[in-house]
Order: sequence, then structure tokens, then C-alpha cells
Amino acid sequence: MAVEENYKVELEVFQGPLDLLLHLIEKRKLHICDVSLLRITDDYIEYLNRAEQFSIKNSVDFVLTASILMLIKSKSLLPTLDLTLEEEQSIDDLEKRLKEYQEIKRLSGYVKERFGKRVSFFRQPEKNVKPIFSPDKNITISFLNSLINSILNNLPKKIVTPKVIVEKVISLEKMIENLTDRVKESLSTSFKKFSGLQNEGFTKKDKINVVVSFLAMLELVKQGSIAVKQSCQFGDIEMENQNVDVPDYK
Amino acid sequence: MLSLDSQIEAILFLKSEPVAKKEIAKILDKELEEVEDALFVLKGKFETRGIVLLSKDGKVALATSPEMSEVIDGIRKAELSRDLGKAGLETLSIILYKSPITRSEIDYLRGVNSNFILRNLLIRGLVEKVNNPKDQRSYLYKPTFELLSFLGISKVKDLPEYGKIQKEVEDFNLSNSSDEGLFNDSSDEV
Amino acid sequence: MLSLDSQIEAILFLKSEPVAKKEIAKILDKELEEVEDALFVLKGKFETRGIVLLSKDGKVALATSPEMSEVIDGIRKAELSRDLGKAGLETLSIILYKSPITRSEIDYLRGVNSNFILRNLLIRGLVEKVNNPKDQRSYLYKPTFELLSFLGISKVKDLPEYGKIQKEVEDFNLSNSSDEGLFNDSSDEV
Repeated sequence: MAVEENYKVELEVFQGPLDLLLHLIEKRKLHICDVSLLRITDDYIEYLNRAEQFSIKNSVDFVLTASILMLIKSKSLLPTLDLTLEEEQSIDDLEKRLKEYQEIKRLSGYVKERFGKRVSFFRQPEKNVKPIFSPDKNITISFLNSLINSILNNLPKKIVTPKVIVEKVISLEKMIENLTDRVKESLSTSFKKFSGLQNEGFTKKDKINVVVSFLAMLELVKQGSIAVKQSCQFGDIEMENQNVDVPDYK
Repeated sequence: MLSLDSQIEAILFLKSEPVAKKEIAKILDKELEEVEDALFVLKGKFETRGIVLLSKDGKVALATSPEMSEVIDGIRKAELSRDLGKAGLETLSIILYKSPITRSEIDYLRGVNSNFILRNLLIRGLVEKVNNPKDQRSYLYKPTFELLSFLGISKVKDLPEYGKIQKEVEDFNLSNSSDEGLFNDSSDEV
Repeated sequence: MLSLDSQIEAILFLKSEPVAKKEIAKILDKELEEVEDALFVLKGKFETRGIVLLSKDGKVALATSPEMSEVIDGIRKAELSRDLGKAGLETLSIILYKSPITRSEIDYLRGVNSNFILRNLLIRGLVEKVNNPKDQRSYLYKPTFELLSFLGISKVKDLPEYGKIQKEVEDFNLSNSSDEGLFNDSSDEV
């Protein structure tokens, strides 16, 4: 389908979660701050779910970032929700990283406008230099054989993702479960608090809708993260994209 | 007797690859400071010439003036591959402005794994990796002379905003004093 | 805009071999007389420099000043007697086991650029290059006979594990054939 094709193409363009986030923020002409991140969370999750084929090795990074966005969202919907110090830090960190990434994008403009445009060339090697056979004491058959073997051993394997990420993803899964529980808990207290109240333009019904949809979204990303698995002992990671619709709670 | 700067010019002309200032000092039996002063004089002499002096990490090399780019490109047999791609451009920019930098730092800044693109840039000779004195298991990535030549600049410092960005990096490192010295750029005043 | 003599300087610097004045005129789209006048200016500028302008039979070339000949002989000797280093030996092992091989294939296996290293192996008579029948712009590298006899073998097939290593490299190339072109760097300056 043409629309899906478009999304695919668009996603290919993004280098990673930071690239996508920055794009979403700049598209809405926002500055980088936690409020902006809150406003683009839905866009981000939507992109993630619309992407059917995008580079699988990057998916882990995309999901990790989604979890941080969800923390921000959780906190904004349920101010009573307590975040751990580590969670607060990961939110600050994301903001900081986005700012740095934005700076790199700006600087790469300078590099782009120069690369290959006005080139300085090195001197071509002289052709008439007569070679003089000059071996080196290390040139022995056994040493050269050990070198070629170590080169072959060090050749890159196909898409190897470091173990650290596997651990992070597993803890992400736990984190989402944990977050779901916490949101549910906070929700029940919030219901008591908000019952009968209408504040800040939100009707009670709206508020419930938002929170319920949010829980659904958590579930969605949780499924996504569970689909991340280690396929063999050497740690190639496969990730299946979940074909689920995004809850519409606008 | 040729002046020291002219002697250095001859050596760089002959070698046609980057030479360490220390090695020049050794070859000519001079102090490093004398070599540095002479390189400064040489650079001045090249101002309006067809040759430029490139310098990086304590090494220097001669290359054709970037103003001759088009003409020279036309007479070379080998074709220049100017295609960088988004990932390549991003990674090169990080290495140019923030080097020396480890792969995990690059990954962190980009938000994605940079293994593949780094290998690509290494093979193209646009970046190089050196051992990390702070950590035996990792490498530090740096720009190469080849990269300077592609950018038509004579040293990394000639990039716009370079000083400002380096200062930010230094300030950051000062506040994280455990990293002390890691990002120290050797002086390339030439 | 560079003066004509500086433009000629850049061309001669790049070429490292005598260039016909007529060809220079053609490259720069000038009259032969203009080129000759500019060469006269250039010669004057080189008077006290480390580089001189040589001319013979309507051709011109740059060379190091004769006053530097002693220093230069020393550099040449040092180049030949220096340790090859890990990079040089690695490259040599690849050329021995996979010859004839192109520079980009060597780079691909090593994961880094081998330009300057190949140059050194060539002047030390350890490897030689021949034209690549498949690609005019690149060369194929092979071990020299001297190297084989130094190792005490008469052909590369006598190297230990020769067949096994051939197969492993081919398997690697096959598994990466989808990436073909990504690491292609056509420039072959050696």
C-alpha cells in the first residue's frame, strides 16, 4: 500500500531514536525540554508501530527511548507517581543527549558543505624508485600464518549486538511491568482524588480515557520489548515488530 | 646552506606522507621547538602558493592547495569517492569535533550502534583508531590527514566553532575530573 | 585565485614525474608562452627553497634540492631498515595468502586503509603490483620472488594452511556480498 511504503521510506531516513525525536520536536517547532518530549511521545510511539521493516538492530535503541518517554508521560498524567532517582536521571539524560545531538547535527552541516568540495591532494608516489629487497626479521612463515589467522578471527560477524543491550532490554521489560503496576496503583488513588472534580479543561471521563489508553500503550510497547530475544548464545538479537494499532486517545 | 624551513620542505616533499615533527627534528638533528618555529615560517611562505601544509597530532604533511581541487581532480587517474551518507556524515562530525573519542561515546551521542559505519570510515581512511591509554580493551577514534585533505582544511582547528566546542568538552571533563587528560589535544599550532 | 606559477607548482607537486609543458598548458587552458613565463617565475621563487624545478626536453618536474641529497639518502636507508610493524606484516600476510589481490580487498579484510603501508612494502621489494585486467584504475598486489625465496618456498601454495585460509576468506566475502560496493574505495594511489 502506498501509505505504508511512505512510512517505510521515512523511517529508513532516521539514524536512531535521537534522530527521530529531534525530527519530531523540530517538526512541531518546539525547544528541547521535558514538555516537548511529552508532546511528541504519541508521535514517537506511532512511528515505532508504523515501522514494519526498519533496521532491526536499531529497534532495541528505539524501544529503550520509548520507555523513557513513557516515564515522562506517566509522570505527567499521574503526578502522584513516584519516579526513582535513576528514572529521573534517565529523563534528564535524554534531554541532555537530544541537545547534544542537535548540536552535532548543526556541526555536521559545516562538514557536509566542505567534504569533497575543495580537496587538498597528497603527492602521487614516485614511479621510478627502484625497490631494494629489504626484509624484516619478523618475516617468518609461522608468524605470517598466525597473523592471517588472527585477521580471519577478527573479521566482523553479522550484526552482533553487545550483551549489555540484552541486559538493558531485559530490565526494560521488568521496568515496564513495574511501571504498569505503579500506574494502576496510582490510578486507583487518583480516582479517589479526582472523583467529582473537573479541572484544567479535563472532564473526568476524558481523564479516565487518557489513563486507560495510556495503559494500553504501555502494554503495547511491553509486547514489543518482549519480542526482543536472544537467538543464540553468541548474542545476535532478533526483534519482531508487533503489528498492533496505536490507541487513539487524542 | 638551506634554511631550516627549506630543509623541512624537502623532507616533506620526499616523504609524500605525514611525518612526525619529532622525526624531522631527529633527521635534522634539531630541537623540536626549532622545527616548530621553522614549520611556522614554512606555512607563511605557502600562503599564496600551490602547496599547503597540513598538521595534526604532532605530524605534518604537504598537499596541493584546495583552490586547485577541480584542476587536480581532473588529472588524477583514480576517482574520488565523495559519497558519505547520513550515518557517515554524523559519525565523521562527532570524530572531528570531539576526538579523541571512544566507540561507546560515539554510540551514546548518536543513540545507535556505530560499529558498521566506523569500520566503513576506517577502511576509507577517513578516521583512524589508536589504543586507548585509559582502557586496554577500547580504542580512541581520530580524524586522519586524508579527512583533512577531503575537507580542504590544514588542521582540525580550522573547522567553524571548533574552539567553542572543544571548550565545552574540556569544561565537561573538568567537572568530571576522572576523565582528566583523555581529551587533551596535542598542540597543533602550525 | 592562485597565480599561474602556483597553479603549475600544484600540478608538478602532485605528479611526481616529468610533465610536458604542452600538457600543463592544456590542463590549465593557457598558451605555451604563458606557461613558460610562469615557469620562469616559479624557478626564481624556488631559488632558496628545499624544492627545485628541473627541466629537460620540454618537460618539467619538481625534485628535492641537491643540497639535501645527503639527508635524503639517510631517510631512504632508514625507510628500508625500519621494522615493518604489525600493520605492515598483516598486510604482507594477506598478500601472501590471497594474491593477486586489490588494495580495496586488503583494506576490507584488515578493516583499515592500507595506502601508505603498501607504498612501503613496494619500495622494500616485498610486494609488487601489476595492472588489474578487470579494472583499469586499480592494481593487483603479489609477493615478489625475493620474498618467496626469503621464506624458503617456491610458490604461495606451499604456505601452511593455504587451502583452509583461501576458503575462509571466500566464505567471508560470500557472506558479505550483499554489502558489496559499500566499502568500495576506487582511489588507488599506490
